[in-house]
Amino acid sequence: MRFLALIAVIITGIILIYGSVDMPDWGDPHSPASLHVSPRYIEKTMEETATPNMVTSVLADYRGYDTLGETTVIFTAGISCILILRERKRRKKRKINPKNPTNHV
Amino acid sequence: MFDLIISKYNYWIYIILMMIGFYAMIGKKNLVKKIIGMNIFQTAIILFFISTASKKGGTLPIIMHGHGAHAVKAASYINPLPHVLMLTAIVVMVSTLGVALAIVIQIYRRYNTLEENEILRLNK
Amino acid sequence: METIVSIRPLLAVLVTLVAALLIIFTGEKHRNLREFWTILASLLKFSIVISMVPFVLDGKILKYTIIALTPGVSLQFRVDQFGMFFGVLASALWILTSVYSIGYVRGLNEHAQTRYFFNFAICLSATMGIAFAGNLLTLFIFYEILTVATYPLVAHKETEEAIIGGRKYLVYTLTAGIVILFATIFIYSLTGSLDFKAGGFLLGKGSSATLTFLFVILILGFGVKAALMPMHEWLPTAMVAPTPVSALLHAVAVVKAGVFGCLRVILYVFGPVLLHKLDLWLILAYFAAFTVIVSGLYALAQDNLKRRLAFSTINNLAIIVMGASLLSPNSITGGIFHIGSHGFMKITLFFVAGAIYVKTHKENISELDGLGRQMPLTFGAFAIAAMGVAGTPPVCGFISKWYLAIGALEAKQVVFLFVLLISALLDIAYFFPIIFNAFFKSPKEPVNPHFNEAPMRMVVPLMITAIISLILGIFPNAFFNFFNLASMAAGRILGGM
Amino acid sequence: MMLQAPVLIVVIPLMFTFVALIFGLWKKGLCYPIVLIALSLSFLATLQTLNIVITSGIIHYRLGNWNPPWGIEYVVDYLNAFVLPVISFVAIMVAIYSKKSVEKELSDKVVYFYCIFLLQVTGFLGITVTGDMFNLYVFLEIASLAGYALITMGEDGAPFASFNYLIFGTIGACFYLLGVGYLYAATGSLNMADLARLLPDLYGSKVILVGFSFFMVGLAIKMALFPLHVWLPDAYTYAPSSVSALLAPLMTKVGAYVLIRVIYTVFKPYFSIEILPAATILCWIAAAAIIFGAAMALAQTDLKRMLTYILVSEVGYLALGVGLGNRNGLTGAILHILNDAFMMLALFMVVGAIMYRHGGRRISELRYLHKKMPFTMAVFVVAALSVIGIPPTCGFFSKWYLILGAINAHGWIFVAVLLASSLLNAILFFRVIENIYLEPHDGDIVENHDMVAGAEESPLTMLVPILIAGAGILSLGVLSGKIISTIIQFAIPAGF
Repeated sequence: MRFLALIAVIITGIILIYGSVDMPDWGDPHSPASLHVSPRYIEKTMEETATPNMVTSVLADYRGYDTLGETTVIFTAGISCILILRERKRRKKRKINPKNPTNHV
Repeated sequence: MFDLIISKYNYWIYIILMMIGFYAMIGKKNLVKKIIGMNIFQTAIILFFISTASKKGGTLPIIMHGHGAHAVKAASYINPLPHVLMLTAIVVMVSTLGVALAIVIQIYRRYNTLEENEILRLNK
Repeated sequence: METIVSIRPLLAVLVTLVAALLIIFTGEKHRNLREFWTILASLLKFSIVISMVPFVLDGKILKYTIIALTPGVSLQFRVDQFGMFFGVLASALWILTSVYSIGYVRGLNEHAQTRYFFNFAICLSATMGIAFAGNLLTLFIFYEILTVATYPLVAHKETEEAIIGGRKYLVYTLTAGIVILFATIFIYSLTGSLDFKAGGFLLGKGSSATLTFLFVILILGFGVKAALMPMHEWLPTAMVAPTPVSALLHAVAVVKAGVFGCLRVILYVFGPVLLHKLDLWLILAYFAAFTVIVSGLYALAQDNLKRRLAFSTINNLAIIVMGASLLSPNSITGGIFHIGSHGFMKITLFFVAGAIYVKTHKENISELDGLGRQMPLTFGAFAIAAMGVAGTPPVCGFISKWYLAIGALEAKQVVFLFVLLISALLDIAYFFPIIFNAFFKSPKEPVNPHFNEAPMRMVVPLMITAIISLILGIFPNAFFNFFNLASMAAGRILGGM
Repeated sequence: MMLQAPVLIVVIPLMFTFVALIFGLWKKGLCYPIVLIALSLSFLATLQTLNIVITSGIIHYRLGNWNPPWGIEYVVDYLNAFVLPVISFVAIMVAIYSKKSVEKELSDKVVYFYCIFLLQVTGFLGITVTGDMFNLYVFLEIASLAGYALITMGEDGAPFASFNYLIFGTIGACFYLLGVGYLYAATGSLNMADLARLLPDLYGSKVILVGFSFFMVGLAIKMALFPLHVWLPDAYTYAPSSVSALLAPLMTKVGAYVLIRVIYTVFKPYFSIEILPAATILCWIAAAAIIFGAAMALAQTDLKRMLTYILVSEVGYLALGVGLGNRNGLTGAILHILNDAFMMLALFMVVGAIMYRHGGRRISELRYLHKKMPFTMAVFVVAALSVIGIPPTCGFFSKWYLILGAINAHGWIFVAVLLASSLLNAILFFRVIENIYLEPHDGDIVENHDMVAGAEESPLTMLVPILIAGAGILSLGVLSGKIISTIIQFAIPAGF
C-alpha cells in the first residue's frame, strides 16, 4: 500500500515537473497571468471601486460572489461540525471495544 | 538546464511540498497524519498560486500614493487575483480541516483509536 | 399503397394495459370483477382488431405515430396484412384463453391469481404491439415487454423447478434481446431508419459481409423465442408454467412473436431480393429443416405430455420459418397461414393437457391410457388437433402444409418436400399412440368409465378451438378472410421484387 | 424577477438555509416545510431558466455587473439548463422523502440536517450554473463538505467511510484547483468562455497538458470513476437513507456534467480526441468501470451496497458516452445524466423505505416484501428494468444512444461491454426480484400468504416520491425523443 502510494506520488511529481518546464519564470512580469485580466484590477481599482487595496477590491467587488461562496463554505463547515459532534443526550455510546472503556474526547 | 532550475525554483519547492503532503494523505495510516498531509498539500497549492502572482519589480497590490496623482501601471504592482483566490481557498481549506477533525473526533469516540488498520479490524 | 391514420392499433394495445391496471387495483378481494375486466378487455380488443380488417383487406395500411423516439424512428403502429393476421389470431385466442384460464386457476385454486391475470394482460398488450409495430424499434420494445411480462408466468408455481425454468427463460430471451438490440442499432446506424417495408429496406445499404452478419444475428436473436434449434432449450423447461400460460404464450404469443419477428426480418427488413443476392435463404431453410427433423425426434422421446407438445411446437415453428425462407409465393403464404392454423391446433392440444391435469392431475402420456372414455369431448378435440398438426385433411394444418409443399416445389427445392413429409410422419408417430391408447387401451389402474369431463369453462374453449381448426381446414377464409390476409401479405412482399 | 432566475436558483436555497436554521431552532417542525418551499422555488427558477434558454438562447448573467473575464458570470446554455432542473427536482423528491427517515435516524439533529441538506443542494446547483472555473471550485467544496457531514451521520461505519471520502474528495478538489492554477498561469483567465477562446493557441504547451490531466484525475475522483471510486461504496452504504438518496443520483451526475464542461467546452473537443488520446483512455477506463462495477455488485449480499457498485457501473456509462466523442455518445451521456438520476433516486429511496419498515436490507431477507410493500416493490422492479435497459423504461434509451455512439466510433469492444453489462445487470436484479417475489414453497408455507396486503407499505411521505420517481422512469423513456429534439441536441458542445 505504501509502495503504491509512493509510486502514485512520484508519478504525480514527475507530471508536475514536466508541466513546470513550460511555466512562466518566477516573477516574470510578462507572464500571461500578469497581462490578461489582472491589469484591470490594478489600473482601474481606484476608478471603479474606490479602494486602494486591490485584493480587497477584487475580493469584495469584482469577484465578490466567490466571497459569498467562501462564507458559505465556512457556514457549511460550522453547521457540519455541530451536526457531527453534537451528541445525543440519552443515547447509549456504541463502543466497539468494550475492554477499554476509557473516557472519550 | 541550470537556468531552468534557478528561474523556476518556486515550482520545484511547491512540487516537493505537494509530494510530501500527498504521500502523507495516501501513505500514512494514522488519520491525523493524513490530515496533516492534507494541509501540507493545500499549502503547496497556495504557494503555487501565490508564486504565479509575483512580478519582478512589482510591489504589494495596494495603491500607495492616494488617487489621481499619476496613472497606475500594472507592471508596478504584483497580481492581486491569485491572492484573492487563495484567500478563498484558505477558508475552504480551514473548513475542510474543521470538518475532517470533527469526523476524526467522531471516529475516536467510536473506536478509541486513530490507526486505520485497527479501525478496519474493528469494523469487521 | 394507401395509408390511413388511425388510432385503433394504439387502442388495441392500450385496452389490455388499462385492463391490467384495473386487474391489479381490483385485486384478490373482488375476483369476479377482476375476471370481468379480463373478459371485457379481451372482447373489446377483439372487436377493435376486427374493425380494422376491412381496411387491410382493401389493401390499405393503418398507421399511427405516437411519439418520435429518435431521429427517423418513432413509436409507431402500422397495421399491414401480416400484422393483421397475427393480431386477429392473438386477440381471438385470448378470449378463449381467458375463459379457460378462469376455469383453470379456480379449478386448481392457484395462488397469486391477480399477478397471473395482470401479467397475462400485459403479455397480450405486448403481443398486439408486436403485431402492429411499424418499425424494428417498436417491435423490439414490445418484444422486451413480452419477455419480462412472461417471466412471472413461467415462474408462477414458485417451486424450485419453476424458478429455474424462469431463470433459464430469462437468460435465453434477454440474451436474445440484447443481440436483437445490437442488430437494430447497427441497422439504424447504417440506414437512419427502421421502418418495415414489404420486400425489405436494407437492399444496397451496406457491404454484403455486414448484411450477412446482421441477418445471422437477427435470426439468432428472434430464433431464440421462435425456439429454433439449438436455441430451443428454454421452451420445454418453461412448460412448468400453468397450462393456460403454456397454451397462449407458448403456442401463440411468445413463440409466435419470435416467429413473427423472424418473418418480419426475413420478409420486411431484408426482403427476398436481398436474401437471394446474399444466398442466405437456402442456408436458413436448411437450418430450419434441421430443427424440423430433430425436434420431431425429440418429441418422440418425451413422456410428459406438455413437453411433447413443446417439441411439437418447436417443430412447427421451424416449418413456418422454413416456409418463409423458401421465398416463393406459396411457401410464404403457407408459412404465414401456418402461424394461424398451428395456433388454433396447438392451443387446443394445450387446453386438453390442462383439462386433463385439472381433472386427474396427470401429466405423463403413459398415464393417459383409457382416459378417452372418461373425457370423450376433450380427447375428441385432441384427436382433431393432433391430426391437423400432422397435416391430415380436412383440418387446417393440411392447408398450410399443402401450400408449403407447393412453395417448396416452386422454389425448386424438392428436399424440403421430403422434410415436410418426414415431419408429418413423425407427427403421426408421436400423436397417434396417445389417441389410440386413450380410447382403446385399457387403463393400468381402473378409471371411472363414465362420462366425467373437466369443468365446462375449460371444455367449451377447447371444443371451440378444435372446431375452428376444422372449419378453417374446409373454408380457409371462413373467418375474416383469414387465408386471404396471408396470401395478400405474401403478394405484397413479393410484389416488391 | 424572471431575468434573475439563474442566480435565484442558487441564492434561494442558500438564503433559505438561514431561514431554516433560525426558524428551526425556534420550532423544529418548521424546518421541513421551509426546505420544501426553498427547493420548490429553486425548481421553479430552474424551469424558468430552461424556458428562457429554449426561447431566447444562452443566458449570460453577470454577477455584480462586472464584465466576464473580470467578474464572475453565470452562463446557462442548453447543457446546464438541462442538468439544473434534474438536480433540483431530485432534491425536492428526496426532501419530501426524508421526513420520516430523518425523524427516525437523526431525531435530535433535524434542524442541522436540513440546513446541510439545503447547502448540499446549493453546492450542486452552484457547480452547475457557473461559468467560472474558480467559482466552480468553491461550490464544489460546499457540496463536498456538506456531503462529508451528511454521510458521517449514518450507521456504525459511516464516520470512517466519510473520512476516507474526505481524504479522496480533498485530493480530487485539490487536483481540480491545481488544474485551475495551471490554466490560470498559462492564460491569466478563470472564465470558461475566455479560456475556451485563449486555450487553442496554447494546446502544445506542457502546462496545458498537465493542467488538463489534473482536471481529469480530480473529476474522476469526484464522480467516482473506476479505479478512483474506492471511497464510494462504503460512503453511500453507511450514509443515512435520505442522504444516499440525495448523493447517489446527484454527486456523480454533477461530476459528469463538469467533466463534459471541462473537456468539451473549456477545451475544444479536438483537444481530447485528436491531440491527446484522452477520450480513448476515458472510454477504456469507463468500460472497465462498467464491468467492474457490475461484477462487484454480483458479489454483494447487502442490497444497498450492491446498488453502490451499480452506481459505479453507471458512472462508467456516463464516462463512456463522454469518451466516445461523437454526437450519439454524448447524447447518450447527457440523457443518462437525467435517466440515471431518476433510476438511482428510485432505487436508493426504495432501499431506504425497506430499511425504514423492515430494518434489514440483506438480499436474502427480503422475502414477501411484495406483499407488505406492493407499490414500493413495483417501483423497485421498474427501476431495476430500467437499469437493465428493458424498453420502454428510460434506461433503455440512454443505452440505445451509447451503443449507437460506440458503433459510430467503431468501438466494438465498448459495444460488447455495454451489451454484456445489460446481462450482468439482469442477473443482479433478477436475483433480487426472485428473492422478493418468488418463494420456493411446497404448499405448507402458503398460509403465510394471508398476511394483509400492503400492511407495511412505506409511509406516504416516502411512497409519493418513490412513485413519482417510478412514473418518471417510465415516462422519460417514451419522452426521450422529445427531450433530445428540444434540449439535448442543442446541449452537445460545439465542435461535434
